[in-house]
Amino acid sequence: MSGYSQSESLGRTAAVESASSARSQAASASQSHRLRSGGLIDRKVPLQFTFDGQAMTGFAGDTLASALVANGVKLVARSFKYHRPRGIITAGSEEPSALVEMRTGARKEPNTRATTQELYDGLVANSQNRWPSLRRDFMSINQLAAPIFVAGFYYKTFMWPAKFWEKIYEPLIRRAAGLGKSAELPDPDHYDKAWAHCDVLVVGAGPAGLSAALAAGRAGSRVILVEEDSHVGGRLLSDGGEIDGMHAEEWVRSASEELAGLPNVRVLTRTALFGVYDGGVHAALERVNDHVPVPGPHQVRQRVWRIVAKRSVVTAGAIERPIVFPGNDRPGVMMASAVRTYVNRFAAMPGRKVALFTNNDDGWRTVEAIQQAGGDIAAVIDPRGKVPAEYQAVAELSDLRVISGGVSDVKGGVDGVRAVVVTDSNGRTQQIDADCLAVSGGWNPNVGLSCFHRGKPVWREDIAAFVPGDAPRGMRLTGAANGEFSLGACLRDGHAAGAAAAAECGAAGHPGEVSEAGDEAYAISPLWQVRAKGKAFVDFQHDVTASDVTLAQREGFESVEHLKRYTTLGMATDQGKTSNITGLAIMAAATGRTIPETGTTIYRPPYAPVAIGALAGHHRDENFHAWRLTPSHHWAAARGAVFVDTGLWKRAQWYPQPGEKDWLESVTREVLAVRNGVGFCDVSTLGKVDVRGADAGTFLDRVYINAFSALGVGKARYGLMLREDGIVMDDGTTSRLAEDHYFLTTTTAKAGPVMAHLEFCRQVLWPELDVQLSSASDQWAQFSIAGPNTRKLLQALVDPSEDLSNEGFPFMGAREVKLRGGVVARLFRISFSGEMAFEISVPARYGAAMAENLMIAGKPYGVTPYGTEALGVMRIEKGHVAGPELNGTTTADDLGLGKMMSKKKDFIGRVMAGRPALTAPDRQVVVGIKPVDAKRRLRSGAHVMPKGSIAGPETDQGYVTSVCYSPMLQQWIGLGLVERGRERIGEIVRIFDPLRSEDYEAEICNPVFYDPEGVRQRG
Amino acid sequence: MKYSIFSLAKAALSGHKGWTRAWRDPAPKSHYDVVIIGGGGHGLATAYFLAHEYGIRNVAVLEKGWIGSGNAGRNTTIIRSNYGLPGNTGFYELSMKLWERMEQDLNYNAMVSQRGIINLYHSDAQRDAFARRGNTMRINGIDAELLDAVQIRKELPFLNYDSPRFPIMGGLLQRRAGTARHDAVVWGYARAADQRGVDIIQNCEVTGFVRDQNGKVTGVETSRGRIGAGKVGMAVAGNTSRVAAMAGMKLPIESHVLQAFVSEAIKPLIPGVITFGAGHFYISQSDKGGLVFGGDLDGYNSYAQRGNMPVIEDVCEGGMAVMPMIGRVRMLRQWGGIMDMSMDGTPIIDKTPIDGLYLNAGWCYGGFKATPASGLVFAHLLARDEPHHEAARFRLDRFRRGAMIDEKGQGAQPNLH
Amino acid sequence: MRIACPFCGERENGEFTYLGDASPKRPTFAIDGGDSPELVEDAFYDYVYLRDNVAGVMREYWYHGGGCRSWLIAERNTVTHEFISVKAAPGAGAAKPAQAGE
Amino acid sequence: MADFSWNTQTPLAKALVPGRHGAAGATAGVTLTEVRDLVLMQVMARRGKAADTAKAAKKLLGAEPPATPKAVAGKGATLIWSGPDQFTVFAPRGDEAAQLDAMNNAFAGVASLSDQCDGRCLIRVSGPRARDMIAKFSSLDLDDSVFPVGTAANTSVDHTAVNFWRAADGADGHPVYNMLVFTSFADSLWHVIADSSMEYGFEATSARAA
Ligand SMILES: Cc1cc2nc3c(=O)[nH]c(=O)nc-3n(C[C@H](O)[C@H](O)[C@H](O)COP(=O)(O)OP(=O)(O)OC[C@H]3O[C@@H](n4cnc5c(N)ncnc54)[C@H](O)[C@@H]3O)c2cc1C
Ligand SMILES: NC(=O)c1ccc[n+]([C@@H]2O[C@H](COP(=O)([O-])OP(=O)(O)OC[C@H]3O[C@@H](n4cnc5c(N)ncnc54)[C@H](O)[C@@H]3O)[C@@H](O)[C@H]2O)c1
Ligand SMILES: Cc1cc2nc3c(=O)[nH]c(=O)nc-3n(C[C@H](O)[C@H](O)[C@H](O)COP(=O)(O)O)c2cc1C
Ligand SMILES: [Zn+2]
Repeated sequence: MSGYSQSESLGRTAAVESASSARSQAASASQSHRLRSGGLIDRKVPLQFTFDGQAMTGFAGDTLASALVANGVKLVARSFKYHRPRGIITAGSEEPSALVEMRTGARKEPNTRATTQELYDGLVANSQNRWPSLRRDFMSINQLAAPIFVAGFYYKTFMWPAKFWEKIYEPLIRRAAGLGKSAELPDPDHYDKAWAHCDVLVVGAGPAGLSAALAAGRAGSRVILVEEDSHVGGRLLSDGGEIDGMHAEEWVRSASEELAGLPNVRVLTRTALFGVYDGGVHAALERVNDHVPVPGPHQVRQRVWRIVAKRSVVTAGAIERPIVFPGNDRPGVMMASAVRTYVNRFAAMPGRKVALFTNNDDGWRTVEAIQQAGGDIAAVIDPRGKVPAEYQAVAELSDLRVISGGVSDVKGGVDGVRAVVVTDSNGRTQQIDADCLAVSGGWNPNVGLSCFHRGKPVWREDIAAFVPGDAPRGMRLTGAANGEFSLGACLRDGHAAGAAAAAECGAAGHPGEVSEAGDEAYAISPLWQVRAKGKAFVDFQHDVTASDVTLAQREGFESVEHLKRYTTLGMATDQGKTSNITGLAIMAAATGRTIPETGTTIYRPPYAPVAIGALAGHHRDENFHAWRLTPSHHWAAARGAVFVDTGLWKRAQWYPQPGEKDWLESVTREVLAVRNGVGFCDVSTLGKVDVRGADAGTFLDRVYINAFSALGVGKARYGLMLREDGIVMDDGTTSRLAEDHYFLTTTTAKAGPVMAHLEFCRQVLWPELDVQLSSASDQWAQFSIAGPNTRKLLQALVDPSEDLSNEGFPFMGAREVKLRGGVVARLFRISFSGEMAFEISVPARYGAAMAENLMIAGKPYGVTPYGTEALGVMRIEKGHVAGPELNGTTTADDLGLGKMMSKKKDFIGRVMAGRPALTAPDRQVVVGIKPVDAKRRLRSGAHVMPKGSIAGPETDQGYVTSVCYSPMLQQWIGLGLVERGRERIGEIVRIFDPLRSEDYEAEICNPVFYDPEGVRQRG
Repeated sequence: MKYSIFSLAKAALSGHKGWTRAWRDPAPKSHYDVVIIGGGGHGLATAYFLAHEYGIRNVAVLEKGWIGSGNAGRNTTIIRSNYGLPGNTGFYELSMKLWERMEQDLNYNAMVSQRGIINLYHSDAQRDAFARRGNTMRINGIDAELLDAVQIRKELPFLNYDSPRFPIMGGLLQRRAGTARHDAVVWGYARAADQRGVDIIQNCEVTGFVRDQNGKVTGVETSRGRIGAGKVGMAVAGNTSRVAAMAGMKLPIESHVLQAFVSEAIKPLIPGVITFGAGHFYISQSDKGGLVFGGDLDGYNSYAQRGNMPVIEDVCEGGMAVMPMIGRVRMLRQWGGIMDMSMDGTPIIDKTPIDGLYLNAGWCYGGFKATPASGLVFAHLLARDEPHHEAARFRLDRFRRGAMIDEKGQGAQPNLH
Repeated sequence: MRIACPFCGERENGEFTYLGDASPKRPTFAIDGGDSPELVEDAFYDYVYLRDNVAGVMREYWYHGGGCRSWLIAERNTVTHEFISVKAAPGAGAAKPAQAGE
Repeated sequence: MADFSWNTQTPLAKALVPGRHGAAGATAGVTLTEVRDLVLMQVMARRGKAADTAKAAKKLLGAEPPATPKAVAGKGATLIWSGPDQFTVFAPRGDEAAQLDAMNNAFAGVASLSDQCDGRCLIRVSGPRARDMIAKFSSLDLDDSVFPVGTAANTSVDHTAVNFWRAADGADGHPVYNMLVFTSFADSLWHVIADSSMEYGFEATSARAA
């Protein structure tokens, strides 16, 4: 339970430190709407915070929303489109309206729900999407244009003149759209990701979840219980009740104590499950340190959990739904269950005179809650007419004003609700003074998680709501999430589900007794909308009104998905948790289809929005990807080498010397040092594969286009591999170290893919062959030593017994040699540079020493370490192809290596390489290119066309693939892929490079610019 | 009814009661000259061009769900013509030109927004590859600029230039590229095609083909009955192999899932489209304010329209590497669509070996930008029985001939394209 | 997604790389004489390019490169992503294959 | 003639800074130890020679190689499963050449050997929070019921292959895990492990293989 316990304690200490007794006095003063007693807040720990710069106080245990309520704040936000004044509507993560900008500077965070943000001392929050101030928002003039700004209006206009879109219309729309501002500095906080494994994952710690976790835990299975809230208990924290004869709060406490005592159970609070993926992988976000000003030292802000669970029990509860009527968005109109949460859990009074509008029994709980808190119920409006049996007594006792009808308007402004206009069943309207309107349109089971594998929820008439349909494998839904709304049922079903899930995972223990509670009735007669004049909102955040829905219907956007996309219903940060069902119900009414026929839109992860930083975890900056270092890396670094990231490798690019003005000067020096003396380069990044077994030769014959079984022991050979589609895959030299042992090398870039390919050939294509493969890439530190003095240098390094003469060690020879000091090395006489050269490998531990010893042995000959740039220059001077030529579209013949293709055997790619278009005479093939004007700089990516031709698709004949400044030819040269190139040696062509505004002439030449006869490497 | 600020104002007076359906909801007729399978962008655009450009109006578009319910309704809306190989270059530029006049042609605001695309490069090799591509574009009369790090900084000051790993060296910029409001493209073509007589038939799934004794396709079986057709055009994207199988055809196509992501709406942050060359990440910002971003395919064959965590994490890691300021912005929604990945990453628009059956497929993750041109050239093929000159290379037999158009050089490995 | 490697047990799919349909078999042919180049090319074209691409259960190659380096043949439902079975390729490990190529 | 010294360098030469790092506290939550001077040999049975290979192993090392992902102790060596019909022999380095020759001879003709003495770097992770720490970068389930002492796994960390096995619990009663990582990745993976350990506080050391 690492993350959790850590952050918990940290949270408290942070809070405690801030509790200075002086403040405690002041504290309660500002909290005009705070109840004297009760609630799960710690009055001993007052917390200072500011909203829009105004200083206020709350208590430990508050959310930002409950603190605002306690401070009598009603207006907290402006809506997306019309900039209507908005307040707090819910008390959970489904909140559509009360979004604020949290924190400042690099930690600024837009669109945070005030209802889920825990209060901490020094918290700074600001309202968003308003100018200049929340009370006086200039953009609220949009309301005047409201008649035009209906759903989809922008598709019908802003078309003329076309040019105006990017310049005028769009910038206006973009500036108006969006809610908060994001930080524009790198996020300074850290994040990480972790894995967890369990038998049973329980999602949500209300009564159902707690009893499920208890049952599964007692039975002995490995359980993880995740709870989005800072505390376990769910609705029990708000609605109380009696369980096993104890008060609900006590029961929650004893339940969590029992869970804490079970070693096989892990409870993660502040942790929301946001995704359900394949194979039982669940994703959750733990808000480790969002309840403190900044994470402590070595602490992360948030952590993403991937929880691998065999079974899951989703007890995520239900979400109360609003009713659509004019003015239903005024600050002070609140869900009835939220009113109870603020009153009971936070001891904060949303209003002194509360009107209640409900179409179901559950809403009536609010009456008691308000009355017990000492507030008045202005009236209860219930379209069903009569008082539910359970509440008869209460109603009479407090001679409650009960009206059979519906709310048809709400009076008020930026300061919130002033009065509620009610139209009763016989059409008479009356106005009722109230400063808060509690609304309950019934409950929607929280089915989202059950639909993430594209299962569709099913309609249940009796509760007028969708319940989970076919859920992902291994997932059970119970409690309110499954439409079980009585406390007793939630406890029973939770227990049963927990026990069953545990049993399926093989847990043998006893799940213990079921906790008992009453089964209060839940009667509802659906009411979606009160039809009356005025804007009646369905989606509060996106300002989607009932008339937008019917307009969409008129225009043919009848599918719920069209409705969503045309009106943006349910596309806000709350994903329509409080609006989707209502919206589709109104669409159903408009089309005359039933609600189930109309159906729901697709539910997608995340369940609640997740910070991108959390999903990235620690993978940013230098930790973006892993890196690989060569054995001589630190040695090179000490000599001031400049490194370049090639794939994951960090390679020495060149070694600048004091006084050198640029890289070109350094690289040129390195090349000349090699060509005239001797130099060395760490080439350990090459992929190296030990190919062993009786059939190793046959195996290589089939993967390479040329033959290897005939290669003598102690010999090396250049090999080319094709993909099965006939295109070149990779190249490298492979040596035969023993009858049944080849040492194969690949390019740096392709080491991984080639290894996978070879294993595929071994295990899938030719399982009959006796071949074993193992990567030796990291075992060896490999250096290329090149230049006329190479042999002299090596002679000094190897044991005197070793003969390195042309006879004793001919070109393309390969064998083990003993070095002075006893180290055994592998020596290969191969040359990439075209010079007399060797490649030598020693065990990686000697890499640094080898570099040092090469310096010592080569001192008399001015030995020079060189980097990848010089390596590149020399390979281009020699016309050796590399990455830019092996670009995944070239054939062996394009590269001038067609003759290597054996006719005597089948090999990977042989057949497909013969297709007409791959053997056509007009293909682009590798040639050398040198500018006619020797002072000209040639650039890769420039195109080649006939001299004097006009640039166009027809004249485009190829391009320059690789270039370098050749110190030997003392001019820029390059390789290119040019149509019919080999037939055009000597031709002058046009080099066209419009991107860099260059246009000049060059000669097509033999790609081998330097020592074409190859005498030097044999030397 | 013509759309304009005036018609809007007028409608406002009557509380917008006056608006009529954007497209009709006709019952299928027994026979059409041309039946298009698939009510995505391509199918609807094809119908529009058949009616508008080639005078063939007795056309039906059959959509198994609601129009735009496939990838047209799921894509990250990038439009561009920055391709490097013959065949692609001209075709995508034709498309770009059609985008530039679409809204006026259709009398529908599809929010075509040419805010530019920048492909960042982080190594000399990448720069050279972009230089080659950019020059190809310029040679074909397409706008392209190669920017260095200093110039990029001017355009995008907020990127992570000091990255110790893959520092930004520059980028390839196409200013005319940008985004468009994907759903609106579907609705715009639907409305315009409908106005020209095309029947758009939703909730009508094609379940088989009707063939005559010579094997010629003469109609389709659907969930709403048999519908006769002079010619049948397939534009079913991720479902291509399934529909082709109904005609006994096997194609060089695999279906793969590509995920995309959108953040909560925030005030304008990102000017145009940015792609991160050293990671799998690209991003833009919708007019509504959401950051719209994505990355690689999940990598396995799929028809599930949803993906898994590894790619989600990979994409967000790329995002944080290149623009660490978005760390606190929240991902709001995540989804997947099914790509018809061809074996060389390039589309196929051609007659099939079966008489009367025509194919428009293989769009991979790049078909949204192609919508208008795809509609035009497919309509041309259906009307004239010969390929449009800008689509002459998108032939089905190119794999057999070895004439692949492989921009990425990955070969017959669809999940790598 | 989790894949049950027959050697390593159930692992995260990040450890595996995907190749695709395992049904096409690499054609064998006589180098000189025998079948006409055309026919051989047709056979290879089929093998390299054409796919059933089924919506449903598919046999496919996965490589446990981030684990035991075995090539695996899985049966997986491309609509639900559920794995039905995962077997080792005939040549994984040192076992002598029952019959070449299968 | 110049003389040459052949000092060896470990891939953690720079990354490993001995001592206490990260969160302060009485005891470090994690201890990271680079285990040096090893002999590592990858042994892959030839086609149809798995049984003979096992015999040869038994003869030379006194233990049958594990047929499933496990690590078994033999005479002065540990045999770690590293794939079907293959395993890695891990031993403290003595007379290296002799050790390697012995294996080459013992397995001649029945198995292919690949010298990995320098191809891998061994990082040992222990301490009360080792498991929580490893959970940040490894998807393995390390619960005792699933991963008891002696269990081995080839897995990947940060997209690179790692041979992982659980050694006998430490003196402090906490589990001990071994991670064999590729030499070229060692510097990078060490940073991953160290970063993951910061919140628990960790002790970094190195020791000769024993
Ligand atoms: C996440 C994601 C991001 C993307 N990003 C981009 C981007 O940025 N830029 C870009 O250019 N492209 C992008 N694409 C690709 C682009 O969306 C597609 O290539 C393009 O939409 C495909 O053409 P379409 O619109 O006709 O396909 P679809 O919209 O998929 O149309 C095919 C239609 O055929 C219907 N259909 C299928 N079978 C039947 C049947 N049997 N009977 C009747 N109807 C049937 C389907 O329901 C569907 O509506 C992206 C795709 C995805 C999934
Ligand atoms: N009588 C009625 O009409 C009615 C209707 C609804 C609920 N209720 C009452 O509400 C209670 C329902 O009990 P319950 O346990 O089913 O639900 P609950 O609402 O009590 O608990 C659900 C818990 O799940 C958490 N949660 C939701 N989504 C989550 C996610 N993605 N990740 C992590 N946590 C998540 C919530 O924070 C909450 O704590 C009962 O007491 C019932 O009587 C009554
Ligand atoms: C450019 C673009 C912008 C989007 N913006 C939002 C958004 O602001 N809010 C939202 O909920 N979804 C948004 N979506 C995602 C859609 O809701 C939906 O998930 C996507 O089109 C795929 O459809 P599906 O989820 O129904 O399969 C956006 C999608 C795209 C392509
Ligand atoms: Zn495995």
